[in-house]
Amino acid sequence: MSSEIMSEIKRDHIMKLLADGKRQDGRGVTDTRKLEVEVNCIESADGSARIKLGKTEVIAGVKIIPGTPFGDTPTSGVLTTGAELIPMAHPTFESGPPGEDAIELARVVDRGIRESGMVDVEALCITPGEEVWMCFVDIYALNYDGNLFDAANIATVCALKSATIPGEQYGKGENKPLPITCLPISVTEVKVGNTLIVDPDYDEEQISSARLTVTTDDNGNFRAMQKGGRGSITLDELSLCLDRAVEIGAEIRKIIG
Amino acid sequence: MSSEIMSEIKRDHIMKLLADGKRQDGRGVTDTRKLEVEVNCIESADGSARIKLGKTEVIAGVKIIPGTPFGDTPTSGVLTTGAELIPMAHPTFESGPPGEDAIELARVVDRGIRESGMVDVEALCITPGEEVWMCFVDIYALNYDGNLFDAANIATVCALKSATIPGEQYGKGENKPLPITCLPISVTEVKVGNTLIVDPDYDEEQISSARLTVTTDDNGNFRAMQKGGRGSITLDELSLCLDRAVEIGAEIRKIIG
Amino acid sequence: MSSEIMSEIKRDHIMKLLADGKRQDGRGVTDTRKLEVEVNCIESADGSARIKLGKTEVIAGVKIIPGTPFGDTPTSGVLTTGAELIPMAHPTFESGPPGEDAIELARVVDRGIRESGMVDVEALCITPGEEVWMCFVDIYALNYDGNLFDAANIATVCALKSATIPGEQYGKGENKPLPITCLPISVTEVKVGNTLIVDPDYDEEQISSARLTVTTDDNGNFRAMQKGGRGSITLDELSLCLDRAVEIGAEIRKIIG
Amino acid sequence: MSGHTDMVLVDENGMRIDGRTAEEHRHIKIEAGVLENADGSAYVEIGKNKVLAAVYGPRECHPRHLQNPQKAIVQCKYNMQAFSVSDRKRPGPDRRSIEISKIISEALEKVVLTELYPRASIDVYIEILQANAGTRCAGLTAASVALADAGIPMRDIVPAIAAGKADGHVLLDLNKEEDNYGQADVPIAIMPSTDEIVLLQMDGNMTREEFDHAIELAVNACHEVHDLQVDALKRRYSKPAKEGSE
Amino acid sequence: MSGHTDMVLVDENGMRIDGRTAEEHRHIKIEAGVLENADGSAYVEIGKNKVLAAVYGPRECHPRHLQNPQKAIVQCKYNMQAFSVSDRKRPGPDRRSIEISKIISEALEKVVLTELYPRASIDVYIEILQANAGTRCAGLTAASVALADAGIPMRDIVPAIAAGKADGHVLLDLNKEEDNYGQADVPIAIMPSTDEIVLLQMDGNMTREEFDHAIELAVNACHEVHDLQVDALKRRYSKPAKEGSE
Amino acid sequence: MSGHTDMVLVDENGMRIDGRTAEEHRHIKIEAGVLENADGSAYVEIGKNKVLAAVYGPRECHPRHLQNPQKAIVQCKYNMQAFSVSDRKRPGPDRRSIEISKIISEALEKVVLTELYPRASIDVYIEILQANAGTRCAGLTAASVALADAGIPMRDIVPAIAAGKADGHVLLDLNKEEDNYGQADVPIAIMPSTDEIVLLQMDGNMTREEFDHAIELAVNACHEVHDLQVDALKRRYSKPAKEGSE
Repeated sequence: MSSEIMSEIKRDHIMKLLADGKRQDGRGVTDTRKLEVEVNCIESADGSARIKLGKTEVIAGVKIIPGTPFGDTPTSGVLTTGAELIPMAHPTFESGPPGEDAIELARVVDRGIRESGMVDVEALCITPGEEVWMCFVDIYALNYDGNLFDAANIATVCALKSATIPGEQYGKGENKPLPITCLPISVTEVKVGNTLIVDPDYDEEQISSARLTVTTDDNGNFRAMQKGGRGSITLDELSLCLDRAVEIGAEIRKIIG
Repeated sequence: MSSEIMSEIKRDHIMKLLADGKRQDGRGVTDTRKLEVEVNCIESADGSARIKLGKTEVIAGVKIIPGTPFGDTPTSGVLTTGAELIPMAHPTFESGPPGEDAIELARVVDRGIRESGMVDVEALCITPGEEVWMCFVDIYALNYDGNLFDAANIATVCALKSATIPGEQYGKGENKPLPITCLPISVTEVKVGNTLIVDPDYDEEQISSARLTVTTDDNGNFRAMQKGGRGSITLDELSLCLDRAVEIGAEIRKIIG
Repeated sequence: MSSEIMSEIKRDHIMKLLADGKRQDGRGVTDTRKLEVEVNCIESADGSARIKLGKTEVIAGVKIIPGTPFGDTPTSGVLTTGAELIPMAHPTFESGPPGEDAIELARVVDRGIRESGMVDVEALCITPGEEVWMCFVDIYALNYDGNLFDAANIATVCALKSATIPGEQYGKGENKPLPITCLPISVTEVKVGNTLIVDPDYDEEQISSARLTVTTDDNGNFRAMQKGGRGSITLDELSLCLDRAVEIGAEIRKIIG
Repeated sequence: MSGHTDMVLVDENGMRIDGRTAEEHRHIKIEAGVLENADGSAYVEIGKNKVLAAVYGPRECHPRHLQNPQKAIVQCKYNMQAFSVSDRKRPGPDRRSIEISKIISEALEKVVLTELYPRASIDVYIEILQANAGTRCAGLTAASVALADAGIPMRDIVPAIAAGKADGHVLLDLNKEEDNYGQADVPIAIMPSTDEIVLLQMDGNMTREEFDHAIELAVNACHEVHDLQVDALKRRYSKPAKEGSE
Repeated sequence: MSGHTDMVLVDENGMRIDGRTAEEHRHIKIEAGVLENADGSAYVEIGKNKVLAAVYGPRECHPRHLQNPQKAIVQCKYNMQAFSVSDRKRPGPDRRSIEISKIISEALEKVVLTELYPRASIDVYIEILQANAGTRCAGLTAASVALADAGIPMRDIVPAIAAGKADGHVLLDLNKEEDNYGQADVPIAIMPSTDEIVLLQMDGNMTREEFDHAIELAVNACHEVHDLQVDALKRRYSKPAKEGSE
Repeated sequence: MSGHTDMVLVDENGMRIDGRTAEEHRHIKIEAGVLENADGSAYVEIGKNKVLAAVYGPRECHPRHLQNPQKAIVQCKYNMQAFSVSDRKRPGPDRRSIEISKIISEALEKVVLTELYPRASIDVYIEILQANAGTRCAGLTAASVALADAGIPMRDIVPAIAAGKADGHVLLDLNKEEDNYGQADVPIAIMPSTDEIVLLQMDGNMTREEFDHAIELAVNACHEVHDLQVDALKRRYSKPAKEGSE
């Protein structure tokens, strides 16, 4: 059977279920998948987390290294986030430098972390104007079954939360925890037909028209958003997404907090 | 009608006209197209010019930034010229790093500027051996209808001529005009059949066999030349090109001077 | 005749000869091809050698330049080896950055040089922690007829052996010979059928299953090895290769010593 | 969004440093049909932003493996020219411009009737000549006009504008200083006939009330931008055809 | 291999700094079938090394010009994750990983029955999550298990381990300190049914006797690794099938 | 061309620092058929320049989209080896070598009877082993001989040489010092049967009289170079055929 017919059948099946508010794996439209988090699994990293969100699996590692601050922020540490969609994670992922999907993923995660001020970058200053701690987050998709945005966000937040500034390794004082001020959590929904569903799996993403990722902080304030996909969302749908992002974000924050 | 037949017909048409010393747009063989120059159109640049030569349209911008001199020229500023044939300008131009055509274009323009000493690079020294002004010229083709060499040369000369050294922005003294010593002007001709025509348009370039760009300074001395194309030019043709380059160069210099 | 049939015929021919212990060009299985070495053929290099091993031809050049030592070896000079399989050398070689074959070649040659301590890198220190001599070896295949590993090794060893530290050029003391402690020589064999043959030519390499390169020092100790190819070698075959590598390595060392 | 600043960006009378009120956008100038070779083109100024957009297509899709047998794809390339920003930008795409190209492509694909041109590509090139906060919105606004100028059938002409927050106030269409020293930025693009959102990003710090207010400002302003887009196209079609297209 | 050190790596009782004897390998843990999407996968720990391997295929070979009309090709990509080493590794392939990918591909091609799948590619991805000397052997060990987990017919399951020399002693399975301050390293992989060598590298300084001893240690240890590989596969097949493959 | 120097490059007797008169070229050595695998090859020395050229083709044209259904294309790659210059040159093409490759390709395409080989590519590789001012001329001179050695039909064998200006004098064939501290350089290549110019560049500062004189010197010298090219080919054909071509 051709893959096109297959996907047509799958689409019909998912749409029919959604008409009754149900999903392939038995979840309701606002249910997230089971989350498993393993922190500090990588000793060579200064912080790390490997997480599973359903069958989607992501690892994030943090390396913290002394470096030179940017000229316009002489007392601020530097935060950098990269993501790779390695071919291990899905048959459609290819080797090579990050493509637009990986770049968008990294930038959306980065914005949530950065704009929420999760890491107190001012506390990363070693010598003003000369030396600061540079914090590199590297995210790898290990298995892709939808919603890499939230999986990568959670892995990154957990890795940073568990990270240690390796002062002793570099003769820059004693080791101490990376200073964390809050936990920015993203909640991603996609639109299938006219239904918005939370934490989509691969099949749901494939047949969706639009995607919205909303990142909130501990106060339920909005810190980052990104609409994706070739569809549109109405103002009412946007409002619904915002409500859910606050609520579900708070639940996830409790799990990993 | 296939594009090959089209181009065959176009070729015949142009050749027939040239036999009578005429061109598609009514010009004679030594006539340049209408030149329109808008200088300092880009406030974010330290100097800029957007020019039209017939339907060929080019923008050049200058950025002047403090930097480190080369070891062998410790008291000289640095001049760098890049060109991009962006896909906006013509259906055959492709995205990506500059190809051989863009590189040749940038290098020929650069040679004219550099060899004529148009910019007094010694006057760009801030602290000998330590800091000098670096002058970046970036050229973008916006619409390509032949003779990018002269269009890019004129845009660059006009942009440099209008440029200001942004001393205040960098706390390096007051703003002052970029020191200009002369106006190097290139004149490009192509050979169609056995006729040399000045300032070719796209169709004329397409059917030409050889191209010669000759850059002169205010004294009518030669500063740069570049023969291109898969044809040859005779010594007599070369001589004719040199005569015309001096004469037409002086006219253009008057227009932009 | 298709190239596949050609190669089938060639394979049969070579195999038949080998059954009698003979090779296409009349050599025995342990015979190396004629070696011609021209040292210091490139005046712009600080050391150079162009060598022929049968019809395989390789040029290696050394440039020695003051630079900064690595942080973990503040008193050691730096040694870097690169190889290019330029399209001049064989119809199947392509332009572009080094591919996996060129990278493996460079790294195997590099390991032999580096691990044998051929170049006394401690003697390349100019100012501890600040400045050392950096020694760049660049290898180009000029004509490829098999066994680039040994050809590149010999060219590199000869180029280094003939090299001069250009102290005067950089105002860092007088010129002196690059300090050499030993001559690491690699011997490469391939397995055709069940026969191991030394110094394979192109045809022999094409039909071989496995390759083994063994690099020895002046004492007959092992300094580097690399098994390549999609075949296997038995422990007995390994033992035979090691014996031959010591013996043949010593002969080559005498020729170039 | 640095968020931490003592800079006064809105005075006691609610006036912004460039003299605008909170709900005012910068001066906008739109011109259609400004380049000879492109099938469609547009020039847009919003405040000090200067943007060119050009459209080629529908034409054969390269690379081939991106072809969709059911419909055309929209491929947008957003590019900042080297001199468009205060520090020289190194030529070539960076991560930011790749992301912006992607979300603008997606926004445009919603409105173009791509199903009319199976296997084809509609190529949109956005060049930022001068940047001063808001280039992605200016670029998308220009691209929509260029698509219309190219005669490509669309459900709607898409306007885009940002709202944001600076000095504690929700403001329309942030300028460079407000963007640099403000607390939030929300670029948005809509289909004016339905107010459906086709592009939305947000970064910074906003309460729900602030965000709702920002969206309201931006959606209203999008309708104004849309009027200017339509005006530009009307002016374009009342001009004589460009010489090259006779 | 620096070779020059005063560091005591083996004490007077022949004990190594991590408490092993000369002929002992580090703790090894092997698990098969650890990833959902891959056709086969494995996770391997050897001491502090942590390695994932995934197999996709046989599938269509890209790029096309690498297709072999007679048989499948094995394409391995070995990759160190950025945080797997003490200094951050810049993402993307470097010369070392390109070389390792090549020799692992060649080793695996010897054992896979490639002739069963003309024109196909069998793609093997090795990700080093944490590195501590010995990653290429750990990676090849994991890849072999992943290939078996993918149900790809093989002549043998390939184990790999290194022997080496440090502090003047021939040692099995060097750890990071022994690798950094030792005198030789010899990674090796064999087909256990015949002891034929499919991967062999060496660097450092060894006499013939030392080298022969190292090979002996490594070949013996390969058989132990092989037993652990087989165990892992048995455990895998006694587990219920993974959900995705129902 | 720095142009500003107190260096004496021509003495009161008109003698240059390497002992030549203004109208003399450096010692030239040309050898044809120097590489085994290439279809044609040549080695050229001009003073301290050492250059190899190899030709492969006519053969299938890669990449395909460059194929011309009417004729062959000539694709030249000019490359400076890392050790050919006083500072080590980083491997890989830079902007200068891309430009030189382009203009040499164009010059050669004029003389090769490309119409005999539709769709084919004639690939010319120029490797600069040692550089000392004048490599592009030496490279083109070598490439022409290599093309003839490959038996590729040509209208003419192209010689190339530069004239220039240093210390105020018009000089033939500038050496490194004259090039570095001189006032102009004019590389040129001609078809000797007609004196038509197929390659011409100029940079520096020259009056019309100086330029005309330079061209005269260079055209005359081109004929001398051409004689040496023909000599080399004659010697080549009087040698026994290379073993590989039996």
